[in-house]
Amino acid sequence: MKNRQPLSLHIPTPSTRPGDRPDFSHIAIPPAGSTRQPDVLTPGCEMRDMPFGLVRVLDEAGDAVGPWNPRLDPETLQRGLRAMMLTRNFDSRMFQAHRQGKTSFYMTSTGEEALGAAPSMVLEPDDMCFPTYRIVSYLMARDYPLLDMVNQIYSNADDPLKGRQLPVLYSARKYGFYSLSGNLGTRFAHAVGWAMASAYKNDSKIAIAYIGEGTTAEGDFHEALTFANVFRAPVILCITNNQWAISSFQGIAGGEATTFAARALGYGLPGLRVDGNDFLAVHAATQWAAERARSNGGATVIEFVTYRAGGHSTSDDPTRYRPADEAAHWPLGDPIERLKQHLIGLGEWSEERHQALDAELKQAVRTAAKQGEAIGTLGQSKPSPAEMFTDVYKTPDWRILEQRQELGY
Amino acid sequence: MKNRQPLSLHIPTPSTRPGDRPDFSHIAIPPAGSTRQPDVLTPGCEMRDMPFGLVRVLDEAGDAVGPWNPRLDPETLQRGLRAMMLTRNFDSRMFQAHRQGKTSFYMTSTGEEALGAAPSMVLEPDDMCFPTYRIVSYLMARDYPLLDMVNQIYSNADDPLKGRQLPVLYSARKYGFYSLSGNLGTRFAHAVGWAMASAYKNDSKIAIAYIGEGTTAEGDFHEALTFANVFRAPVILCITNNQWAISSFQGIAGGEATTFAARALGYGLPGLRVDGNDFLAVHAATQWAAERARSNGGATVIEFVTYRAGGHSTSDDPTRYRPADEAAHWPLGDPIERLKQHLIGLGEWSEERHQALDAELKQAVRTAAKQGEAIGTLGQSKPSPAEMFTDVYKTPDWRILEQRQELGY
Amino acid sequence: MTTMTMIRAINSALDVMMSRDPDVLVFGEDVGYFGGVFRVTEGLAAKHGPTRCFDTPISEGGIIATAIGMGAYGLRPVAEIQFADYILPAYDQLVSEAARLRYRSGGEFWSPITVRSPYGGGIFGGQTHSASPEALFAHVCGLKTVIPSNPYDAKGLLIAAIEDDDPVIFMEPKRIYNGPFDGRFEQPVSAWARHPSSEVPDGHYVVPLGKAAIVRGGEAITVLAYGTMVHVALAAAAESGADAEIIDLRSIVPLDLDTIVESVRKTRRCVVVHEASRFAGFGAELCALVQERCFYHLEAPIERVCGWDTPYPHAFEWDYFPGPSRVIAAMQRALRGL
Amino acid sequence: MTTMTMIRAINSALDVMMSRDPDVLVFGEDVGYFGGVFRVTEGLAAKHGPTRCFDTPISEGGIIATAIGMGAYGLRPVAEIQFADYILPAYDQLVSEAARLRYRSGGEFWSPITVRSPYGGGIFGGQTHSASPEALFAHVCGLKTVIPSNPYDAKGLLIAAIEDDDPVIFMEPKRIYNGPFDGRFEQPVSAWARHPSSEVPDGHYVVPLGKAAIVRGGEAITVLAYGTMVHVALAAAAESGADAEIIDLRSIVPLDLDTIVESVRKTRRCVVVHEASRFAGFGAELCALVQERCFYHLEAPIERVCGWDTPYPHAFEWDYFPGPSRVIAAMQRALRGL
Ligand SMILES: Cc1ncc(C[n+]2csc(CCOP(=O)(O)OP(=O)(O)O)c2C)c(N)n1
Ligand SMILES: Cc1ncc(C[n+]2csc(CCOP(=O)(O)OP(=O)(O)O)c2C)c(N)n1
Ligand SMILES: [Mg+2]
Ligand SMILES: [Mg+2]
Repeated sequence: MKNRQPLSLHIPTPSTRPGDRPDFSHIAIPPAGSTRQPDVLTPGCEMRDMPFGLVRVLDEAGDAVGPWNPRLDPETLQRGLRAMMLTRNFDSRMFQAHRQGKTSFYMTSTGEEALGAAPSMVLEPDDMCFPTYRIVSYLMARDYPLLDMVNQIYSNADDPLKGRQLPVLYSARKYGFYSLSGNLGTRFAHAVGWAMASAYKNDSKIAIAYIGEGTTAEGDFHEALTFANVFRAPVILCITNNQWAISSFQGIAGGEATTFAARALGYGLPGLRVDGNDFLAVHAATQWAAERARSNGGATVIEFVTYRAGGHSTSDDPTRYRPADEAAHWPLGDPIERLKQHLIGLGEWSEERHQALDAELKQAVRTAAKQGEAIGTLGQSKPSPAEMFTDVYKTPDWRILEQRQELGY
Repeated sequence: MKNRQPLSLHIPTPSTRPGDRPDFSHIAIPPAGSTRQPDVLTPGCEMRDMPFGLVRVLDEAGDAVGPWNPRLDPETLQRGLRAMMLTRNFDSRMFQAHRQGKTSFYMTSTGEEALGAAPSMVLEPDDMCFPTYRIVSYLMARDYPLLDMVNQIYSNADDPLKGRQLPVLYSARKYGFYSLSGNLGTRFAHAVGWAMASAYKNDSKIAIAYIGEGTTAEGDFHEALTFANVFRAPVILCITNNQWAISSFQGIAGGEATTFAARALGYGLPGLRVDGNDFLAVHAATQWAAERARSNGGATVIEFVTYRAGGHSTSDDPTRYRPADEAAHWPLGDPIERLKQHLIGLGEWSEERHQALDAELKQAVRTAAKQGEAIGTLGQSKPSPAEMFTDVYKTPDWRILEQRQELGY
Repeated sequence: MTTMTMIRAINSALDVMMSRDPDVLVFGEDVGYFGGVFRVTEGLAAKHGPTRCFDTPISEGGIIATAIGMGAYGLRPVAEIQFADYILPAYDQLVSEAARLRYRSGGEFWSPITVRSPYGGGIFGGQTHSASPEALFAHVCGLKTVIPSNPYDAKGLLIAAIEDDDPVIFMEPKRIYNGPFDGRFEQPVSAWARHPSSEVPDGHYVVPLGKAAIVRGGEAITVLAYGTMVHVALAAAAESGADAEIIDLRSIVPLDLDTIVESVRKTRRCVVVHEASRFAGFGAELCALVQERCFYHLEAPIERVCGWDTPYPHAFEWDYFPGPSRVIAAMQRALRGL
Repeated sequence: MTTMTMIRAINSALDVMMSRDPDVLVFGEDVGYFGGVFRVTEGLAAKHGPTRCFDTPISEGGIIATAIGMGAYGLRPVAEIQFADYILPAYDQLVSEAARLRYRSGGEFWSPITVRSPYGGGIFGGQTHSASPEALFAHVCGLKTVIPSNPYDAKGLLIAAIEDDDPVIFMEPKRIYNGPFDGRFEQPVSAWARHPSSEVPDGHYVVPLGKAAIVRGGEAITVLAYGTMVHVALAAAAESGADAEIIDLRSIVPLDLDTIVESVRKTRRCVVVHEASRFAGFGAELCALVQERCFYHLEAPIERVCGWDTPYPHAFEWDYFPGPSRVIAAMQRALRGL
């Protein structure tokens, strides 16, 4: 072919790097209340605009506005606030504990506390959450014992997971919280299978699953959406778009060309794009998707637009790849601060009550941490090494019995 | 939760089964010429309607109409017709050869001959096609030697693939045709990598890849689209929606809720839905996508709507799972017949010339088949078993040398 | 009792379990209305209903992942992967999820799934329809791997697998689906009806996982085999007249080491046979264990007869397939020593 | 010559190859601007430009698939998988595509790709950051698998891998990235600077694939090891005073069988050591080969010291990790015989 022009390889690059002024102008943020709310049983093909809106309830003044306002009572809002504040307090204590050498690893969810807290309050005790490592607020909203968490993080003698898992990779069946793993994405379609099972049994339970925007690039994501579509599984599939995947910005995951909520369109599923730092919006969107699922309407994809305010994990230093003050410029603010202001605006909260609650939670976390430390931190205490050999199979075979004996347990 | 209604599991079911009257009313077919043609460099977000149209050029009367008319000269059309007719003749001969025990396996592409033929004429010799097993018309349009094909199908002493591959899993580098494999979907992202390499080198070559609608459910499909989007790879990603994947209809692959072209939307890519039995439409759509790719505009997804008129393979009996006469009711007709009528309408073809060409091609196929048979059919002739041990690595290690010796070669 | 082929026997196991337990369901590519490309699930959808036996998208990863989710819910899913070659897109799900769920959750969740898949060569399937990937499963703690060699075992082992609360890979030697095949490809095909183990009870019974079968007693040499290769080993023993004890492992995890060790300590010689390619294949583990446990009894090196360390090539089916003559040669080497 | 850690040495290999050959490019998760979670690719994007070292989506299957496509085009891509635990989503691409492309296309296409990945335990990474999956690659004909144990080898082997026209899995023992570790976790960490093989040429050189290194000569027993376990074996020999010959395999495919056989025929005893779990691990193949080739020389069963047949559990790092005391015990058993 004559005169073909040379091609060039496009490498997505974030708008800013360390030293630059933070810039979030690429994120489309329509005003609160401006995105429509379709009926929950609207066919997918009539909601193709939804991935390009942004479900927001709290406006700049802190008032709840628009069709998605879930009209929650103050007590519910206060419970949500509490769960988010507990999460943040716990994170900060455990982050410190890692810095003090008490464990090998920790991950915070600072700025993303609404994403687990609100759905946890929407879903029923017998529903199942298939979380990521940043959805601990789901457990916090259900009063999972802090001490059990601390023991898991310290892998000590009382660790409910028997010393087998990295910190924060919880499992809490009784709280409707599925076993976490370090492999990204692999549980996303488990949620679909679990939901299919509920439908198969003509039960009424539904599932909610989370995946990071970075992880949507895995084949697992596509498999989950494919099965959810084909078998109309009663499941809520949430993408937590916190702008970063360790050091790579959301453009590397495909966010330059369209929204992550738009992934839903290829499967004929509804795709909601939601302000993830707006507790009310998160609650309302989850409620909508839950109702759709419970009415046999099948799956919903939700993109929560949020920001990972901290480092990826205790192993990470985000100032190496993004402006140090980027978090402060995040246009959707802080979910705790916004819900607090809303409650104050309603006359149902005050700075004083806020501070009192914060102190109470700090104390609760402190107590649990101390109790956990008394049992032992990583290396100081651990379950019996015999636990290394149990639960590989329901009943161990000769290999496991011999090896356990060889180790002397 | 009180009064939750029981869920039920949805299992997609085709509208008809053996014994039923064929029914294709679920397939939306707008009139020829009614789907718009955007400029090739239109941003993806301005083409979100395209997956729900249907690019068609040939109308019911056989005339070329509308914005997608590629205005090909008669000679080009005749070459396309020839490639399709050659494919059909070859398929029918080789299908017979299998029934006569001359080989272990064969797959026809009856009804889908336009999908390889037209793109093969659009793409340049140094571009690369990453085919499926049903895209042999791509080679036919490039005059790949029929005898080499026959030898491959018979795995005989002259098999260019040295007896290693199942019939029809060709590789033809010199013809811009990448190595096939029996594993579905695994090469789709190879095309993306190949195209990225061209862009990386500032070359001007582009790639085209094919995948069956059934295979779009594999994670590989998603990975390919993700990388194609993120790195704006100069590649054309074609979904051949022939309604069936062995015995399962396109609803099992996700076709109930939306079109396969709509998968593009989640990646911000253009998604064209094209009448796959209309040679002119296939040509025009491929041309459009090729120009976009060559202009550094990145990837295009194309769904070719077509119908698998034959069985899945020689191992299959489609009358077990679909009405025996379904093919005859396929609303988009036969690609050869339609192009023939168009050429006749143009005054550039006739029944007589058609029959003469058909006889000529039949003879060419017959000659090649006979030549191949003279070399030997499966089991009667094969390359030296020494070939079993070469090409595992560029240079064999002791294992391979020892084993070859053990076998006596 | 009914005379059954492997296919009928496996179908019967599924039917029996679906009838007994509403939590058992069957899915995979083409398994629903059509009944599977090898007809193993024929009639199940019609009998038990479309939600109990259904087609899935072509997505092995999705099939296994959803099966794991169903298992966590409390079902006992039986997933078919159309060919063992195509398990690999689901390999991460099997290794990182199914195999570890019980362990990592401290026993809160587990994965009572069964993954059925036709495997092995002998059918001119070329390199993508002939795989024997058992070593890839055996190395993964948390998985069990079962390989029957006849209709009776196939049904009893499959029922045991479905009832098992751990994930089981159930590999079906497709070459012997419709009749025993001993590697003598020039000879007329024989039918299961003439084989004693084609007499299969119609109802529920179990062949326990982890119990090998001594399919031929002998004193001079032990041959370890599974799947199709059990028949090849029997043919090799018959043809050569060697006084071989042939052990059908039936499951490679759990492995019936006692039966193996007892036999080799008696015969003092051992040949290991499998279709999979040799290097780092499961035969290596058998060699390692036998030399470890029977070192002072062994009189000759343990021999391995396996597929070559190449892909499985279409035209060379019988050059690749480890048939009786290669087993005989190995037995002779082992009997000779040195 | 510069004193380098493993990380520096691997970085240097990439830098040298990117400088010499414009067709070499490097990509993977977080490898671009950030320089990789272990800092192995630090500075490469800045020096060679953003299209030559870049971040990819989190999609191991996509990373390897696109690498294969690039390789078919004519490039020499070097892909990083962030942890060896996460290679499995790409396992099908490696087995069904990279390993077979040359073979199935009759030599028309091939896959000159290198896949780098940190592997192994010893860093409290728990079950999803400690994997040693080498056996899964060794069983796949068409792949090569390389595992360096020190900076000098790491650079020379990686250059050889990149220049190789076949797909190479390059497994980097992450526990020794920054200093040699011999399993004595109670002792202070030592630095590469004090190790002779941290003297690394700045430019291009090659350590050929398929040549083992005898890292310690000895007469009484042969120890076969690779990666971190080379250092553990050395510590075990030093601590026990055993007259052990320690062989660092360096690549397990191709395997330097001659060096192994020669050594075992001399010492008559053998211990195989690896971090991966034992059952059907690569150690089994080593046992099988050694008993096959050295049967009449062996005076005791070949011993295996490996990870247990369980996932790698966080709290039990040192109960799981096969440290020097377990190697010593195995050497003693092998030296004693019976
Ligand atoms: C399969 C797999 N690949 C890679 C990793 C390494 N890894 C851990 S977290 C992470 C980034 C995840 O980003 P994202 O999905 O956006 O989630 P986030 O951390 O932002 O919540 C990576 C690459 C992994 N754990 N698993
Ligand atoms: C990974 C993988 N899974 C399953 C199969 C078995 N198989 C071969 S063809 C086929 C159907 C493919 O359907 P589709 O993608 O629609 O392509 P078509 O045959 O219709 O052109 C299946 C399931 C395979 N070859 N590879
Ligand atoms: Mg993220
Ligand atoms: Mg199809």
